[in-house]
Amino acid sequence: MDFNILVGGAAGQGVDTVAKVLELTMKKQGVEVFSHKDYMSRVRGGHNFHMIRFADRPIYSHRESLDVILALDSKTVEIHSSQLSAQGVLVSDESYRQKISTGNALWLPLKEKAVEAGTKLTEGTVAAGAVLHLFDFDFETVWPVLNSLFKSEIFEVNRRALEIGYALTEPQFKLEFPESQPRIMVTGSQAIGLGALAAGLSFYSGYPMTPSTGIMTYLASKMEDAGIVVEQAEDEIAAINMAIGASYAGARAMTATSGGGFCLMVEGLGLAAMTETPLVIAEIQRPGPVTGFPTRTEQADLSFVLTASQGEFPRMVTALRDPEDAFYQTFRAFNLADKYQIPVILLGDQYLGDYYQTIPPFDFSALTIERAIAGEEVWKQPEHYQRYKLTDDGISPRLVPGRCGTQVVIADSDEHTEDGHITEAADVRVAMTQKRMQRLEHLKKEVQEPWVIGQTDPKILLLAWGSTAGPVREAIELLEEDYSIGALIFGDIYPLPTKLLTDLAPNVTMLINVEQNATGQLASLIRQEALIACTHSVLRYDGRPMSGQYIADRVKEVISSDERGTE
Amino acid sequence: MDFNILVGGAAGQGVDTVAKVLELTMKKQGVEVFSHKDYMSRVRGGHNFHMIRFADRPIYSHRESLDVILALDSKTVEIHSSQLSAQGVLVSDESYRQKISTGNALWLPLKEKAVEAGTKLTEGTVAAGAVLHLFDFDFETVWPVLNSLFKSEIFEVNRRALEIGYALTEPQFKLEFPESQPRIMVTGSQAIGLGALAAGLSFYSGYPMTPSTGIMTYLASKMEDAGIVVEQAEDEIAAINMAIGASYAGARAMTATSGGGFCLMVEGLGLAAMTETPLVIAEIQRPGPVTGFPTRTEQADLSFVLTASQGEFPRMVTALRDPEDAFYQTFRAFNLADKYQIPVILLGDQYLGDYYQTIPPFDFSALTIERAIAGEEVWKQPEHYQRYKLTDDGISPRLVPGRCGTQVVIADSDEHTEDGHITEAADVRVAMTQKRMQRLEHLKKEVQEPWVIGQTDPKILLLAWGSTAGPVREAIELLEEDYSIGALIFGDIYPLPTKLLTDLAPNVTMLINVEQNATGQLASLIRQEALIACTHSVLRYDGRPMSGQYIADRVKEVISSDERGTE
Amino acid sequence: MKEGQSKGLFDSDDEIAWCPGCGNFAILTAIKTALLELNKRPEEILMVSGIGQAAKLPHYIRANVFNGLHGRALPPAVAAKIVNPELTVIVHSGDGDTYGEGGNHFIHNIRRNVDIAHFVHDNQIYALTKGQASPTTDLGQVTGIQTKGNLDQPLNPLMLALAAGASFVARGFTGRPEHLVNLMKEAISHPGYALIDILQPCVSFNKVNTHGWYADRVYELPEEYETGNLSRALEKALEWGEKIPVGIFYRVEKPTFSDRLSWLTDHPPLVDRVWNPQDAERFLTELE
Amino acid sequence: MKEGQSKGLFDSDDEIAWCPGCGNFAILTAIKTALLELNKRPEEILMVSGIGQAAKLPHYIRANVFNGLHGRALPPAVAAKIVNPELTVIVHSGDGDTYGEGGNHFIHNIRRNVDIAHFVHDNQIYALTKGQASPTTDLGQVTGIQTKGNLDQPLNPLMLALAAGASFVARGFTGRPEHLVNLMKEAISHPGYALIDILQPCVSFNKVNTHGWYADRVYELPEEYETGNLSRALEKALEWGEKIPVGIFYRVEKPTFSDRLSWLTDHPPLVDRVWNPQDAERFLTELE
Ligand SMILES: Cc1ncc(C[n+]2csc(CCOP(=O)(O)OP(=O)(O)O)c2C)c(N)n1
Ligand SMILES: Cc1ncc(C[n+]2csc(CCOP(=O)(O)OP(=O)(O)O)c2C)c(N)n1
Ligand code: SF4
Ligand code: SF4
Ligand SMILES: [Mg+2]
Ligand SMILES: [Mg+2]
Repeated sequence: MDFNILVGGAAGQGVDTVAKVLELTMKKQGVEVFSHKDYMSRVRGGHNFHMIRFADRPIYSHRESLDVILALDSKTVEIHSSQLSAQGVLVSDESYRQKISTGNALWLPLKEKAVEAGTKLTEGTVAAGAVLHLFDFDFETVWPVLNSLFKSEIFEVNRRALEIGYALTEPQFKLEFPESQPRIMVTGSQAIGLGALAAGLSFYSGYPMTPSTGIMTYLASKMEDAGIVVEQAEDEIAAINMAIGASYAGARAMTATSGGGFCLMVEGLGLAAMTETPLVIAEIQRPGPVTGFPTRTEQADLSFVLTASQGEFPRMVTALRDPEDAFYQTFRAFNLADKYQIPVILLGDQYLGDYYQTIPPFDFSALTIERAIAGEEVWKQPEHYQRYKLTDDGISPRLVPGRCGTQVVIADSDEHTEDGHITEAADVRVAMTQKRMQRLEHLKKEVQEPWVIGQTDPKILLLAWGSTAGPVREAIELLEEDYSIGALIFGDIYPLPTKLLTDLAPNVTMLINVEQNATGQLASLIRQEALIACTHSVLRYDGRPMSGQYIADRVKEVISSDERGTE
Repeated sequence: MDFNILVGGAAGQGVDTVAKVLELTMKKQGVEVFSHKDYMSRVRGGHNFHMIRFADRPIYSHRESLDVILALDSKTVEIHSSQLSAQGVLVSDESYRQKISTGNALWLPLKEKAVEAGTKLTEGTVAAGAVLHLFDFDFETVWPVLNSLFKSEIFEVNRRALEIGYALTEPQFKLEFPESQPRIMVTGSQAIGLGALAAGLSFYSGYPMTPSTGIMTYLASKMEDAGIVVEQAEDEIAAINMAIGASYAGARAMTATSGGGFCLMVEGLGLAAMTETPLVIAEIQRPGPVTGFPTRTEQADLSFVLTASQGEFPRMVTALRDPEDAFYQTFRAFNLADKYQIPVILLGDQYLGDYYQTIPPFDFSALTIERAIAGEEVWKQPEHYQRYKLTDDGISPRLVPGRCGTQVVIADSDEHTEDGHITEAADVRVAMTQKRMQRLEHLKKEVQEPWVIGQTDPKILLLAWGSTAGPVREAIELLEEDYSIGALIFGDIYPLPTKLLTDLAPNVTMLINVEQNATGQLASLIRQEALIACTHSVLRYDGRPMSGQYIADRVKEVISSDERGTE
Repeated sequence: MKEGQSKGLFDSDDEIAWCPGCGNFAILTAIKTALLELNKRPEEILMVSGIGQAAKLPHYIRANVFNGLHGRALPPAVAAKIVNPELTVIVHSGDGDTYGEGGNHFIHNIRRNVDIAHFVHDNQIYALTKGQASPTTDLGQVTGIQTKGNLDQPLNPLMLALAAGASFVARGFTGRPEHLVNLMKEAISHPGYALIDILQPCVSFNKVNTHGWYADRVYELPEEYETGNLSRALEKALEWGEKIPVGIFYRVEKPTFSDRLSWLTDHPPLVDRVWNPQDAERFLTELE
Repeated sequence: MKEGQSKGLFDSDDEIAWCPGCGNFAILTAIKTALLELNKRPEEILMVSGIGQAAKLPHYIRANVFNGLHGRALPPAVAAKIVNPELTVIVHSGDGDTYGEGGNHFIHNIRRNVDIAHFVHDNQIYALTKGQASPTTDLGQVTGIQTKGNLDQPLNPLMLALAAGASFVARGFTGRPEHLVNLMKEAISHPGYALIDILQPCVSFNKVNTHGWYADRVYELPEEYETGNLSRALEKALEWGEKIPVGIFYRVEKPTFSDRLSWLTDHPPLVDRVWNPQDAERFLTELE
């Protein structure tokens, strides 16, 4: 069982609510859900849609072919009906009636019935009822969902609307329910936020920027309960500098933004590095340059964040691969930032940030916070504390101001002496540079090798990173029967873990980087770090996420064009 | 003939003026001069010095070994006397008398004689007189220099001081005067400024930041004469956005900064690219991260500027190699920015920006301004003008608002249609991305191959970029007799010109990148772009520029360690 | 109207992406009317904006447009005006754009006093990003991020502009379109930087400061109100709450940026500057 | 003095890099005196600064120091205070640092009203970068970059702070050290953001606003001056030229940032927060 429903309409038509009703109902029934949202940078009008896929086994990506279309406007019919599978059903108000090329259309009196239910605003709920009945969903699971979504004043009218809608259709698809497993349904943004909360984040400063705002919204909703501060800064420069100040003062601190805001954080990134203040920054990518496509997805900021800020310093960059990964890696980022006193950048994107996926509940039991803040053994020493003490491993014991007896903690953005004062000495400069860079060597040992998907000794090796993990996994499933194929999916990406790569690459005939950008930024990094060149690329840069099917099709094209080429 | 004088003292002691007297006198006598300044980030006190080298043939770099030290304080004696050559002479006030390890000391009554001349403030001038006599410089050339440097009120007392100082010493070095050639004495900052003026710059906005401020100061001094606007912005964000607005409106515009300011310009860089507004940005590097060493030199922002800003777009990066190169490349940058409607980044550093060098006067005769702004043939068309028209070569005819009849010019930072309005269409996105990136292909043809120095088919090939050009040239001269050695010095660095590199690299046994940074950023770029790995590195990152001798010594070390390694 | 003027002269063919009922429509109509009444033509106008709902306005009017970065409308606007003073330069930006992200440019461009008009669509909210507090959002107002109410006391944009030395400071309201048109005409005609903070209801995200909320409070500064008195203007600007004055709070003539540079006023605009590389050769002399 | 207090308690062993005669020395002495008189100890103090001559001060006093980026002293300072309210947080920054590069943080941190003291060394010049105009440099003053005189009218920092809603606004002068010490003590003790703009002669780069120039003009606000009246304060703040008032222009009590967040005032400081990953497990429920 693997179904795919598209709910489409204009912004402000309640597409989100209808989608929520469907998603939550399915989740409650115990099926696996993957729900991806495609929306425009406007509040009303335009064309937005959700694709809600559900199955009796884990789902890793959206897919294009549709079993049901719920069209709240005629644009949805026009744009999407060609995606309908042969057995697919389009559900829409009769007023939008038109010819569709595949599948079956149910032109229903949705608007009329909505008025009948009590208000035309319930059109979406009527439609949701109609769709739920197509799948023969159990009413008993729908009520609690409705209850949680609608305020009591409007619950009744929506309940009525749903019932009326339900009556409009007959079951057409057969549901199979998997064995019920404990599941949460979560977006990447929520997972990052919860990972940070678990890690003991107590200070978050940020400035709204799509598609990163979800993280801040999530954290802000937990502000009082978790007893933390979530503060909207006047700009991104303030956001990162506040986070750094909070971290210096001893809090676990974080900021998040998208590429445009990250531009404004670049100097702050260097400040965290130079002052050796731990910091976690989530950069949730959207298509650029600059304003670009504010609500869409891309992976084109990798090269940027790798070398952002003047001068040279160690940083760690981890690409988040799915909500589950996002949770654990965000948690880990705080420990690593503290351990090495460095900035850690988490790279996400709109796709990862916004899609909902059912996954097993996060396991908190094995998580441990490691602050790596020095204790009395350091601050009870009679000598003045040296914030930047030169040590064998390049890591200076860190103290927190006001929490270390009569010692003081001196942090400085100039080149500095061990005790944190401005210096111009050449030898100190060399020692401090080496001390800073030495931590890159530690990080090289710390980084995790990429996920291996598909065959472990394949002839065709795909290389991907971040949120394409799921789609690539599905692509491999689709290709595996016909080809000797596998994939490496990088999470930790800088410093680049190269062991698996250098093991596998020499034996492959095709090395294909699969990236959501135009220039192949992972491939560039791999050339630079491992002197290995990809033979082919699958790139997408129109702001729409690649599905498993999309990748599989493109990989096939590449394979066949190559065979032709070598004939 | 090749002499090297160091003038050292505390900030505020007049070291600059003494150095100026010496530099200008030498230049007027027709010898070649290379004067490098080492100064601290403070206004008074500390330790600053100039190294003034002069010879009867062109000089490309400073050197460490000294023929004369003019010490205005005891610190200068302590720090530098070991650099004195065996025949060298140290000139200092008798109050600073101490043992020196090499050379000869002249402990003179400089302070006393200054008071005798009229005021103790003339101590430096007395000392300058003493030094000039050591070289038997002609008085007649010194007066006009003094005249140009001192306001009339203090000219007389300084003249007296100079005479008194002159009388304190006897000639010790033999000057040989080269055949007199027309020469200018210029810093990199001035050369950049003058190149921009020649190119028709009419709007400069910037924010003070060492070591880039020299460019702005130079341009500001020509403001009225050239009839241009030089405006100090409230911050670097404003500086770049103003320059972009001015360029959009039809002016040739520029901004300059150092790494920290460039951080704040990163988003603006993307804006120039996305709106296809020509822009020239000079990034004059200093050691980072962040505040780092404000007044010192480094080449550690290359990786940063290569990929700064989110998303993908073409940019051109040219490293300036010496003041002469700086002039011509700055001029060219404006033409290229206009031709391809892109941002062009000029990479300099404190060394290049601040040293004075005698060079042949710039040749203005062959320079032509190419604005590439479309004419009536475009704006007299009846259709609405499309700022981002899709064309075969990816270049849309550019018009200037208010100068194109009844047409209007619509520039946009979102993804846009051909007419400049916001779009969310996938196909437009793809077309616009390709259109933007297509210009990178043009640039690949436009870039100039690196300078070839030394042997053209060497066994040992040095790779360098930017301001180390001169020092590497001197190093090659020092090494050439003993080794089969040559160098490629990159000016245009992105897109990377790879022809010479890929021709030469396969035949060398040692490929050594010589860079003023800790991680070898050129080497990284070459790995990425040409899949060629350097075998060794010579890196310096203590904020002090490499001299020819320094490089030669380090290269020799590398060679011998390697032979040992392969034994 | 000039010859060739027509009611649709400033119409753009770009589709409007605002919500039905949004206050921005009134601003769009007002600016078109003001420009028509001032006998302007599209090619004489340069509309500059940042990012936000307000910042989309330039697309919806036929004119030269520079739609730049969030918070950064003013720097390109003033530079373009310096380069080509013949352009009528108008900035449209949101309260977040102007007073939040762009706050530094706001105070410093008041100092610069370049001859532009600046119309801030002040809906007291970040609308495009779906409803976070802006610098003018009321204290305590609850939003998706200010879950415990807005913690930072709101800015008073008029106070700030007056304090920074602006020579034209006004407030308008989308509910008084004719008044707004007049303000716009005055602002555009004012030599130097002219600010109108326009109260603009956002029907989607600001459920506190609605059209009705404003309409109940807004009153026009009386005829007798003297616009040349700074202390008076500061006092008036402090008035906010039960009663909200609209109109011109302050207007004086101050030298503009270009007035201070003789070679800008005496010469053709920089955009028309004639220059050959050889003209720069004279600067070699001092290096010889 | 507290037990363990001694005159040298706040002495740093870092070498001072200012010019002889610089006004900054008086500020350094004043702040040390103020802290001693307030019975503070070095480890209780956090000095935050940006970049500039002023911004070097934290190195010259024994205290916790965060010497960050040019223009960005305030954001880390307020955040550190929020995280650990037990720290006495003091920002030292230059006029360029504060009102130029950092202008946006200045106005918005006034809104935030975190309990810190902010001492601006206002020498009306960019000193560390060798003498360019700052936002407070006089109109027409000639510098290496303002070769035709400064074109932008100066900001009045006190006006700006008042307009932005500051609850403590003062001006000091290095030539009146005792008065300055008192101002500093008041500012440090004031709950919320407290600004002192300190007139600080730069002997190397500002040859206009010299010690003598200030000394001739400066007078202290009289005892009777009421500090709680905003209109009065605005009027006083406009006074600049022949006579320059120093003292506390305005002081009222407003809720601070932390006052508005109950869980900050009721709980131990964030720096002492006890938290296990498992404490976050409860947030899973809503995702189920
Ligand atoms: C550097 C940067 N940061 C953040 C954003 C996201 N952003 C776009 S519009 C906006 C706020 C708009 O608010 P306002 O200026 O009040 O305009 P409105 O939508 O209310 O008209 C923000 C935060 C951005 N585009 N760029
Ligand atoms: C991002 C950035 N831009 C510019 C600079 C250069 N810079 C350092 S200090 C300074 C001006 C300092 O002026 P002010 O704040 O008045 O301090 P003062 O030196 O006068 O005390 C500037 C422009 C910098 N360090 N960082
Ligand atoms: S969200 Fe608000 S400001 Fe934006 S278009 Fe809708 S009503 Fe207008
Ligand atoms: S330059 Fe001016 S501000 Fe800086 S230390 Fe010298 S006198 Fe003081
Ligand atoms: Mg708004
Ligand atoms: Mg200053």
